Amino acid sequence: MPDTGAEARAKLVRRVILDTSIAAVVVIGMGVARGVYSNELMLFNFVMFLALAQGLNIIYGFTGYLPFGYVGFYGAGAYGFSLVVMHLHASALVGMAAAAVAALVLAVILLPLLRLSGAYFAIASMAAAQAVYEVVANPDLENITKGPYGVSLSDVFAPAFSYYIALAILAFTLLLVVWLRNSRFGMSLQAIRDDSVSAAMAGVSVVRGRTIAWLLSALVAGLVGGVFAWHISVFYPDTAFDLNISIFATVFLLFGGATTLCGPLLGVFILYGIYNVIGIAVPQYFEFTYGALIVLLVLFLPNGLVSLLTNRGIRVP
Amino acid sequence: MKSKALALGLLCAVAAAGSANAQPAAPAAITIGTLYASSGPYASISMPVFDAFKLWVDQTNAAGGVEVKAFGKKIPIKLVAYDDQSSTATAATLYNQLITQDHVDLLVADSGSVLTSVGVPIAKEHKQFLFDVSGTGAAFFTKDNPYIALMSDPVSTIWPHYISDFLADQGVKEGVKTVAILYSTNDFTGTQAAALKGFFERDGKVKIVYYQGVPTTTSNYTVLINNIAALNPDAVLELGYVGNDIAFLRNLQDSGEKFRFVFSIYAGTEKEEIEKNVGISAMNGIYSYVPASDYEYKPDVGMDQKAFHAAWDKKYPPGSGVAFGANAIYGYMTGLVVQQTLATTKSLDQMAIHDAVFGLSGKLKTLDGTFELRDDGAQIGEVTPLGQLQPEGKDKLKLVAVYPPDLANGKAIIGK
Amino acid sequence: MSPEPLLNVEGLVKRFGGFRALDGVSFHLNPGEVLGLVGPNGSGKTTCINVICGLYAADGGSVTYNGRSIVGEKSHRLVKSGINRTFQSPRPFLSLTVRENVEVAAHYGDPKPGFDIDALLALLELDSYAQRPAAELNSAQQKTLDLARAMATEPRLLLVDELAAGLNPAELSRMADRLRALADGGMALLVVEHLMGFIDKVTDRVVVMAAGKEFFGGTLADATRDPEVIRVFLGGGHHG
Amino acid sequence: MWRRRGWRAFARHDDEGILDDQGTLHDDTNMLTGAIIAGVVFGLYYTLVGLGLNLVFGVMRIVNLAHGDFLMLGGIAAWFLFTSLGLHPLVSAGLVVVVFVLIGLPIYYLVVPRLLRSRDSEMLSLILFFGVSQMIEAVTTIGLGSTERSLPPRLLGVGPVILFGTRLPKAWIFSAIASAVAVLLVYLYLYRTRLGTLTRAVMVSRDEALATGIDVNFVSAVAFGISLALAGVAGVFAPFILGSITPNMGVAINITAFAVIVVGTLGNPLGTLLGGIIYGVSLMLMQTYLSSWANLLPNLLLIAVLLVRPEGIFGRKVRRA
Repeated sequence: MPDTGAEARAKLVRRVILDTSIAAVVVIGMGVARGVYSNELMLFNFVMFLALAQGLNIIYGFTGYLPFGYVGFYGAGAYGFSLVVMHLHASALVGMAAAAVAALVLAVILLPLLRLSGAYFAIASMAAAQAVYEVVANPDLENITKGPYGVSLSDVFAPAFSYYIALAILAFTLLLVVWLRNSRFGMSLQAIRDDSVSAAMAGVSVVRGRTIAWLLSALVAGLVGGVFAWHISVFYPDTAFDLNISIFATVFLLFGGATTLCGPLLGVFILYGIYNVIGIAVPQYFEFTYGALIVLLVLFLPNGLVSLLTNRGIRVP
Repeated sequence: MKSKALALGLLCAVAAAGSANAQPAAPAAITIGTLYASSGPYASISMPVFDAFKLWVDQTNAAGGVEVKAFGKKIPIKLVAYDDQSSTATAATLYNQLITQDHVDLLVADSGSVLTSVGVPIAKEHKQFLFDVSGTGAAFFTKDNPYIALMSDPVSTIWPHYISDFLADQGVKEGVKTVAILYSTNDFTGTQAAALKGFFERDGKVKIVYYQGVPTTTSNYTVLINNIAALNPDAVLELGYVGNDIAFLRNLQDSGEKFRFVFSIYAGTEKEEIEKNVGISAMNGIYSYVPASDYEYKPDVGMDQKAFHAAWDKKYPPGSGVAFGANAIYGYMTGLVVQQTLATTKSLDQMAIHDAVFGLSGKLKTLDGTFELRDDGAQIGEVTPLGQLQPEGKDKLKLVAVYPPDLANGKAIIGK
Repeated sequence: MSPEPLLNVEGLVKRFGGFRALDGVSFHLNPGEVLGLVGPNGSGKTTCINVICGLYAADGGSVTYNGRSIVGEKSHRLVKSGINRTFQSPRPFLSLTVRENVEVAAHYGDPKPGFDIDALLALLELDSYAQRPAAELNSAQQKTLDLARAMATEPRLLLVDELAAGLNPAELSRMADRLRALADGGMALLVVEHLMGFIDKVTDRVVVMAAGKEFFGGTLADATRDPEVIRVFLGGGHHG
Repeated sequence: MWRRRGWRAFARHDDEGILDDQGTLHDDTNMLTGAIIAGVVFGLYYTLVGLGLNLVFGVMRIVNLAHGDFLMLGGIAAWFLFTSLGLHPLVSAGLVVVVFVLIGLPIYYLVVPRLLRSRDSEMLSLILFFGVSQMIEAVTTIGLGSTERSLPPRLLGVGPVILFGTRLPKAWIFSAIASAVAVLLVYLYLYRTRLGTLTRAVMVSRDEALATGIDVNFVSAVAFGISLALAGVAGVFAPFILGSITPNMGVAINITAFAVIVVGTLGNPLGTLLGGIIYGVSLMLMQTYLSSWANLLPNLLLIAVLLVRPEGIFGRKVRRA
């Protein structure tokens, strides 16, 4: 029986409630965890990667573009925050706004990259992130960015407050994904990803859709980068533009399964959990295991953990 | 996953509570937490420090533990060490882990400024004193943070002053008029280059004709050397990491260009490593810092350089992967500071530890020279004389200290 | 002939490098009319559709729709103004369900308010698959879904690119009936097709193309008697 | 124009009149020609670095993100053969070719056919080979530690070779010659052998090659093996060109190699030659006139070429429709 009208709407409402509850459980859980478990930075890193994996989900899961240089927005956010705080002595919240702006400006500059397909886009975005890093870390710009000598923001250091702001960013990101999963706009993005020509023939503005997804995705990374700068307060450009951040977020996303809400969450909790628990115990074999895991994943489960269920026709939130 | 982590946390909390109760009656062990990087770009400076620190721990425990004044007895050391794999994000978490989960009594940073940087605010936040092995970043040392002290490298801004002093003194006498400075654009070498530039400009005796930064990943210097040669400077200072110095010295030899005075940081500080990679002939006559691994200070505490080198070779036979050098000295020397701190501190309270560490300032003499702190925690004691690699016998080079005169054990030979 | 055709194509040119895929083709189409576009492989039929629907930019000539020039307009805008098409090999959104495929088009393609997606699916006999992923459909069903996607935008001009290929006779006949019914409802259809039986059943008039130009216009019956048409079809295979 | 920028970094000394104008001009001309000549020779080495990567991309439409790690392994092999058996690197280079081709075949069959069956193999290849790269780096680090390793410079001759008035290391000349030979051999393979002809057929269209009964997998496996061998040979020369090798050098090599082949023409192995030389010359010019910004160059070149002329020199569509 196909469902119609009211029935479809009721089903949609049920989905949104379920998705939102999952998001709420994660955010509240990470909030409570801070009171129970005292390695705040580990929890903070979890929050960061949860948000980054979902931010990447917005662009990769919904439009099929995989930016290897996603960390570029994160770094732009971190430096957007730092510049405003260092030079204008602005408050941390103003810094967060600057982080968002910095990431969005970079995203607009890089819009032409969306003309590239697949691997070309991935590599070009990585080159772009590296280029931004080379500029920020250049000693010629020492008066502006502090060049390679690193940033110190002890004036605004507030680990507890910034932790909760990170949680708020995570909540915002999760809600974005819930919205995309249950809205016509999200549906249109998936249509673009499946076949952009066909999507145009459904009346979808392909350029507009991709642009919005790209900006949202960059915004998330920029905010996360900003709150990272705030939380950690002393860092070098190498830290803010560490390519491993892109790679981790990508692997978490793919491991769990893109386009879903649960996939990236599972990816972060499982893989980053393993990284923190086992990675500490036997580090020398960890990098090898990680590499092997990635290879096996691509070969045998290219659509992530959730595809174990979705392949059986079960809908995963 | 999370529950596992939680369980782990609880376990640690219980353990910590136990040790806290036992404290008046002396803990079973002194826990020292540290990080190291077994892989990635910082592995080559981190592993020698870590291995040397382990050597000190093993030696101390073999002797029944470390003397702790607060309890008036020897207590064994328990070393908790995690691998951050050169990732700052991981290092940040692990510093936190050491402080909040393992409740270490003493916290020792990883090597180098980048991996130390994330630990500085965390240690300050948790009021845990940080034994900073070789993180020289100027941003770490502020008057409002008593929870840090730099063990070995003097801060980058004062380190290189013997180079400019030497050139302005003996150099000028022998006709050195111009200098070229080529540096890698990172915190460590960038600040040294900037400091040198300031010294030369202040003294006004030697003119800088070339002052350029190159990315730290630069691995070929042929064209840069050609360009410098075209300006015909008397002295060339190349400030880079190990990889940069290897490439520079190889390319310099290949190019056939000769300069009267050539300086490189690691030709001396990691002499064995550089020798393996560039060969003796490319290093002959090169100037460098004379690290404690090549200079015999008379220690009041711990082994002298010869004994330590022998102990190192015994524990880590040559060819096992990690070479002896200045970083090994830094690691061992950090152990000695810890040892003296525990021997003098009133309690394991972190401010008491701060007082004890600063109490050693100017008094502690080890194989690394005199340990002396500025009041913000920066190291100013360790003197690094200027040295020159000079032939010793047929196929060996010796790093001869040539400046300042009171530390010199040889004479500088400036090329023609 | 109506005074104002819905679509008027004049001297349309499209080049790929040095190759002129369209070399000045002209024809017109009225509301409620079905025009067949026939010709050997490579004669420029699909290129013609691609240019009209905004996928390719024309290099010369004009395309007038509903009295205004639409050259250079973006595809999704043209869709909203009432032009749509089907694809030679269907291109559904494979990860969406059948109903979602149509829903996207019905939401973004500006049909009249109250457009009934489920009625459309029922009409095209796709209703029992509504909640299945489009990837599970067979190729005939995917073609039907392609048509459904186009119809969900309520087009006034529908460009149909080889819809019949690969359908069995029963499906073929149902498809022909559907297209006729659309034309009877006032829609203008441009049908590119190789199966002459299908063309015969569906179209009012045909334009025969070869080497990027039209050279015959009229009924299919007249075309099959035209010696020039026969020569092109029998001897012109090498154009493709 | 370039002259002014060249002096920007130490303009203050120029103002003080340390260098007279005559001398400066003369030096600048030397610097320019020196940079260009060194750039061409250095670029030839980077041709060798990128050649294999491009061959794999051309034949399989996948990006081997572990290419730089195989290069590192070639360098490690040469180091090991020299330190344990005293083998000369030029002898090692021959051994490395044979061994790496043989290693390439099983790796191909284990990984690539399955990868190519997936929906988006080009993209997934990036991630898969990143995993391979991590595994190689980990194994090397565990086995050998992370310190720099190198071969004595004297093996390829010490002292400069003077080429058009520019002093270049002897090792550069050797590796440039090796690179030229490699390009020639790849050309002969592709255009003068039966397997090479089949390889070109697969490059044009894998599906059609499959339909005509070509053993596409075997052809590709051989291409994969050759690609690893080329990386390995480049690795043997790496200690002489890059100073030393470390287990974690792969990533940086990959980015540069990718820039080289994109600039050259993706999927056209012989276009790599052009890419290598453009890269080499522009890098040396950057080092001469804007040295601290030199690393910006491969990244900007890559982005610029992809956006402005994505088809490279000989053309292949890479944009979305």
